[in-house]
Amino acid sequence: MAVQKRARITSQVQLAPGIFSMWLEEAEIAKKASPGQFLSLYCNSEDRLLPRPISICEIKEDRTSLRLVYRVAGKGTEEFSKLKEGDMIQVMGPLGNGFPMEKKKAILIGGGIGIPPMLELAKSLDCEKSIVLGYRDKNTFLDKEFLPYGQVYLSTEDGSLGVKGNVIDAVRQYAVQGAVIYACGPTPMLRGVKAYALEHNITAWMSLEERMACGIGACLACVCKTKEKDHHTNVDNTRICKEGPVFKAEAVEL
Amino acid sequence: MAVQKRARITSQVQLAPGIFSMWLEEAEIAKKASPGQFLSLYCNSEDRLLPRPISICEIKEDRTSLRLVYRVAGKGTEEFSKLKEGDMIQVMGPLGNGFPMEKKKAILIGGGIGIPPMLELAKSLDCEKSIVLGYRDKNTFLDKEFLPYGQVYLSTEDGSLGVKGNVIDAVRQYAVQGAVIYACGPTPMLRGVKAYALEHNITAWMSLEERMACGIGACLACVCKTKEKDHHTNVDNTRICKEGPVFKAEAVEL
Amino acid sequence: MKMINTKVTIAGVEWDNPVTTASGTFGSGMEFADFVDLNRLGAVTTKGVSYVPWTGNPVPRIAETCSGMLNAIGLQNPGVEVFINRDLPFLKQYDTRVIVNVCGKTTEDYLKVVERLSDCAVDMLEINISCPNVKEGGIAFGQNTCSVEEITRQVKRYAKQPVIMKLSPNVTDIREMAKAAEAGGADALSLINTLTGTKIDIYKRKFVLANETGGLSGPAVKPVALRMVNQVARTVKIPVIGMGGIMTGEDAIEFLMAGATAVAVGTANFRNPLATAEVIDGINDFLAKEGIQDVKEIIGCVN
Amino acid sequence: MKMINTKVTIAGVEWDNPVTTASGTFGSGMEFADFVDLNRLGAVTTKGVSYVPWTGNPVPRIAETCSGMLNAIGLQNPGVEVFINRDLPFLKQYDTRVIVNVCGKTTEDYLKVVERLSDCAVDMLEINISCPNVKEGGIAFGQNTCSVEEITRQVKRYAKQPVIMKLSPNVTDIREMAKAAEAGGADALSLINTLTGTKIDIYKRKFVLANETGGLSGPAVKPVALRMVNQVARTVKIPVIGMGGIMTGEDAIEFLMAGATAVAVGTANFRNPLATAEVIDGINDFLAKEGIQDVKEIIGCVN
Ligand SMILES: Cc1cc2nc3c(=O)[nH]c(=O)nc-3n(C[C@H](O)[C@H](O)[C@H](O)COP(=O)(O)OP(=O)(O)OC[C@H]3O[C@@H](n4cnc5c(N)ncnc54)[C@H](O)[C@@H]3O)c2cc1C
Ligand SMILES: Cc1cc2nc3c(=O)[nH]c(=O)nc-3n(C[C@H](O)[C@H](O)[C@H](O)COP(=O)(O)OP(=O)(O)OC[C@H]3O[C@@H](n4cnc5c(N)ncnc54)[C@H](O)[C@@H]3O)c2cc1C
Ligand SMILES: Cc1cc2nc3c(=O)[nH]c(=O)nc-3n(C[C@H](O)[C@H](O)[C@H](O)COP(=O)(O)O)c2cc1C
Ligand SMILES: Cc1cc2nc3c(=O)[nH]c(=O)nc-3n(C[C@H](O)[C@H](O)[C@H](O)COP(=O)(O)O)c2cc1C
Ligand code: FES
Ligand code: FES
Repeated sequence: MAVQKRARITSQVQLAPGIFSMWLEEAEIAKKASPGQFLSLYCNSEDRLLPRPISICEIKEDRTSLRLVYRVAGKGTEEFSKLKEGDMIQVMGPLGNGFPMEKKKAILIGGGIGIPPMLELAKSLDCEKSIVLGYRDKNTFLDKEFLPYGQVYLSTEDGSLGVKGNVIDAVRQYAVQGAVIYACGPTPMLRGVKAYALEHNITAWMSLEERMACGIGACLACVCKTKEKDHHTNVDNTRICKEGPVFKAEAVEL
Repeated sequence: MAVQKRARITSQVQLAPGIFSMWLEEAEIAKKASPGQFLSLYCNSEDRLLPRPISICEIKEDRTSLRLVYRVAGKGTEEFSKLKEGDMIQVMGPLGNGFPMEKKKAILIGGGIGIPPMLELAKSLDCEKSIVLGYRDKNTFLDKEFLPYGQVYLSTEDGSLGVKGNVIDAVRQYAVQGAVIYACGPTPMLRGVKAYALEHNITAWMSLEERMACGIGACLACVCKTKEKDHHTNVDNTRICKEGPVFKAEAVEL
Repeated sequence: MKMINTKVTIAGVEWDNPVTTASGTFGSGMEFADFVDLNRLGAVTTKGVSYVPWTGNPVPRIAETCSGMLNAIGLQNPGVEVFINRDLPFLKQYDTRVIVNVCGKTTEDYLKVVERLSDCAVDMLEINISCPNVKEGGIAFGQNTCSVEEITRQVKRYAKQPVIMKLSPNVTDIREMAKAAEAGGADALSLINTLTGTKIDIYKRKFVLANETGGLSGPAVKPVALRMVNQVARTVKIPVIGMGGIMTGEDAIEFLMAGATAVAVGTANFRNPLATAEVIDGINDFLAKEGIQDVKEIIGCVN
Repeated sequence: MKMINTKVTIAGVEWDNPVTTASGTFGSGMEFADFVDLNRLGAVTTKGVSYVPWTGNPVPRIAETCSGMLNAIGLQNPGVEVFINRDLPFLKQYDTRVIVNVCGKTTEDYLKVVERLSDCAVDMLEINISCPNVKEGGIAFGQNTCSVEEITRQVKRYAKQPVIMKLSPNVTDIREMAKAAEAGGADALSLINTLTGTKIDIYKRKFVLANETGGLSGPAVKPVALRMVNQVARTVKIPVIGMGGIMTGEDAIEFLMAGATAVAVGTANFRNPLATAEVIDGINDFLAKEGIQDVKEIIGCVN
């Protein structure tokens, strides 16, 4: 069950241009959290009403703190990036379903700001892992932190590091093998992952994004189209914040 | 000519419950400022659009800084009270006309949050001065700072200090004498001052308040009724932010 | 200190306190029950319910604006049967009034839902004739006095529960709509629904919402909502439920003073899932501080 | 890099850039000239000018709201003679277009001002048929298609300058008002004027404004303004001047993309006396960053 709390920021550092890493001290949420879940972050500015959904990047081993890694995309994330150690922030979580933990040889695929949730997943998955990370250019972040957990492959759009192209180009070029895929990243990337998984007949779990208002399944702002009728909505779409953000590739339309 | 600036707060202290004193470092405004003028203070919160007019309480002798003393009356002043030494605040000023400096035996009358502008006036007026300060109760502020500049008389509504009653009660009881009155305070007090001045046939200058939008005479939000047709508005009201806030008692209706 | 009486009666239905939820911002209460004790609410007003399931609009369905938000959910809902079988039993576990918000594309749609609900354990019906986000989502009904009066009359013929007509603010004179609903037999009125607005993504050079326009809600609209509630409360004899930008107990008090007998908390739920409870607490605090024994004393006191 | 062309032409009058001031928020420019170089503005639109001096409403005349403000100035102004003898000569010192906003209580009032200005060095007239703050301040004209068309026709008969009709947002369908003004011969339209709203002081139990209601402006209303500007720009052939909550260059770009040929900066002037200049800079920055050579390329590009 999610809770709303005022959490203390215990660190805030910049990882790459526009990319920040923030640790929040909030034991109640940390205790319940699992990889692939997210938090709603609220702005201090009273004129910005809606929560910002941010994935959990790491859960401290003692379950007292959570790490978030985020890109400054607009006014809300800009506000967050200016908060300092010791400042407080309103958060709600943990939200969403998180990744299912299959015990199969896994390929973890993260693209851009979809990379952060893969880190806690990489730490938690108890199986052989290959990790494929896609960036725009050589301004990478978090990639070194994945090294303890599996073989790491990189792609960059401009070819400055790893394979030139996208994550699927890297998967193909390095012939990365696995029986299950976990992916998070921009929609075009997820489309590529879905096609690749279908082609190779392997399960793919992917984490989706949509604009949210309530974050808890009440407002129906954040739906994505589904192949079959959803049990809750009784129509062919489903709530990303509640039934997701992680879905089996074939269950959703991208 | 007024300017708009981002000023540094060099100190912020609480003088009494809900009453704060703030020093701003802003030489350009300080150089031009005179007693009875005011500043427009802008909120950092983007959802609070309008400036808060606050009187100049003191101008540092070297003309680099200004002091404001204000009461927490709502959300804007509450926001100001939370700013700390080193924080920045958007200000515009100096605004308004300020008190005329007559060289006559003067009575300075301040009521409640109308007291602060009297301090710089007391320092600047080169004549014999009696100073009458009215408070609600024994939670006084600034009163000791007036001592170097003249005889100070107090009134409190609950009688806990000085004369029980209002400033006019104090003036009468102590038979305070003068050839000109300068006053700032709530409207009922100013009505009393105006009546007293008429009765004794002495000039009274009083500083008025009204809600402001532009603070510079353009929007006509802040008018007060005048006895005669105003040269600018061409009707029988006048702009407090521009022609005021200080008016001759008989020129305005309260 | 005496107990403060916060009970209000709307169209013969007594609420424990004057606070309900604004339709569409609280689902059927299920998700918010983790945060707020639903027993504390005067009433729960559900998301709009239609006869058959509705898929709603494409995404993006929402956009943030200064002190507000735009939504174009498009009245997605699972249909009245699922509502009756799943959501209503859930709500009946709680000691609160249940108000079902009803939507339709045609008069018949509305009437079928109203008829289907007539023998259900529902305390009141709120008829949404003001949703700007679906082509036939009711706003056509809500912007014309003749059709407001006519649909009210029809609904009243089928309804066994008291009928609240929910008015659109996108009109020249809200009083005319209020009078038409009263003439049609409405037991109460609720307002405001959202103001139609839009937002543009200047880098993509297109509308942010897939639906192009959406309904504006939140503190940004409060001054307009308060004005309309006041106008309507001065015009009709039936009670008014006021909403639009209520975030705090103080905001709610403004609506009560303007003449609303009750209020609804909407967009605030997204900013703070505890908003409804905090509004109730805030009303109580205000009444206590001001020494007011009965909330009814302040209703319409500015008039 | 090529020079960016920001010139726009409205009803045959060329502006250096698409930015003017919203009537009533900039006086006649005099007070703001200390902060902004008036030569930089595409045009200056003056406070409403009536035939005889108007005293306006009692105070308080304004109130702050979330991301907005209410005003009920009541069109106080010194009358057209003082305007012509004092304000106009001041404005003519600058190389900017002068738009005079005209108000009246009766059709004759409007016509007398228009006629008096017909031989003055005024570039355009903006006819305020939408002020909600004085009983006869025009809104009665602005909420009815027949009277919009009729007053436009009358004004056009007397006006020597191009006529901009300023529309009220307090209507059910702004397109009908726009079409009526176009049919009456308007050369351009401007919108939105303020949305009627109110605010209550719950401790004093009375309205904050002496006038009870006022006009809502500022970022709070931007989504509504943008929607209406877009609707009108899609409906009529004459150019539209968009306003309502513009604080930054990005906001202005949204209005241009929605279909406005020019924009006005209003409430923003109170938050920041340099707002007009910063909006102009912001538009230039956006065009440069996006590699757009001519501002006209983006006008209406979302449609
Ligand atoms: C489940 C989920 C997990 C996410 N995890 C991360 C993460 O770990 N790191 C990260 O950097 N970003 C993440 N995002 C994206 C992040 O939510 C947006 O970048 C952020 O909300 C932008 O807010 P803003 O105020 O800076 O931008 P603005 O554009 O000013 O925001 C305006 C509104 O749009 C919403 N919005 C804008 N972009 C998005 C988006 N891409 N997704 C959802 N809402 C959006 C905002 O929440 C806000 O309500 C995630 C999104 C979802 C749905
Ligand atoms: C010329 C002048 C000088 C002043 N000098 C001082 C001073 O030295 N110290 C001090 O404590 N106060 C002073 N005031 C009053 C001060 O401006 C208000 O207390 C303050 O604006 C309240 O802002 P708020 O956000 O806390 O209150 P809110 O009620 O939240 O403010 C809402 C809006 O109303 C306006 N407002 C509310 N009360 C007043 C008021 N009394 N006068 C003008 N506008 C008001 C605010 O500026 C704001 O726009 C002065 C007022 C004027 C006109
Ligand atoms: C996401 C969302 C969904 C809504 N859905 C409905 C609805 O289904 N039926 C309805 O009558 N009103 C609906 N509304 C309007 C609200 O009930 C309310 O009238 C409006 O939002 C103003 O109140 P607020 O400012 O407190 O949100 C919805 C509003 C929002 C924000
Ligand atoms: C204080 C004030 C005074 C105004 N006076 C006038 C006026 O005299 N004539 C007019 O047509 N509009 C008047 N308006 C409306 C503005 O010109 C503009 O249409 C409205 O404020 C929306 O723009 P904004 O949100 O940028 O302020 C006034 C607005 C304000 C805030
Ligand atoms: S954000 Fe409200 S249902 Fe998902
Ligand atoms: S505040 Fe605008 S004229 Fe005084």
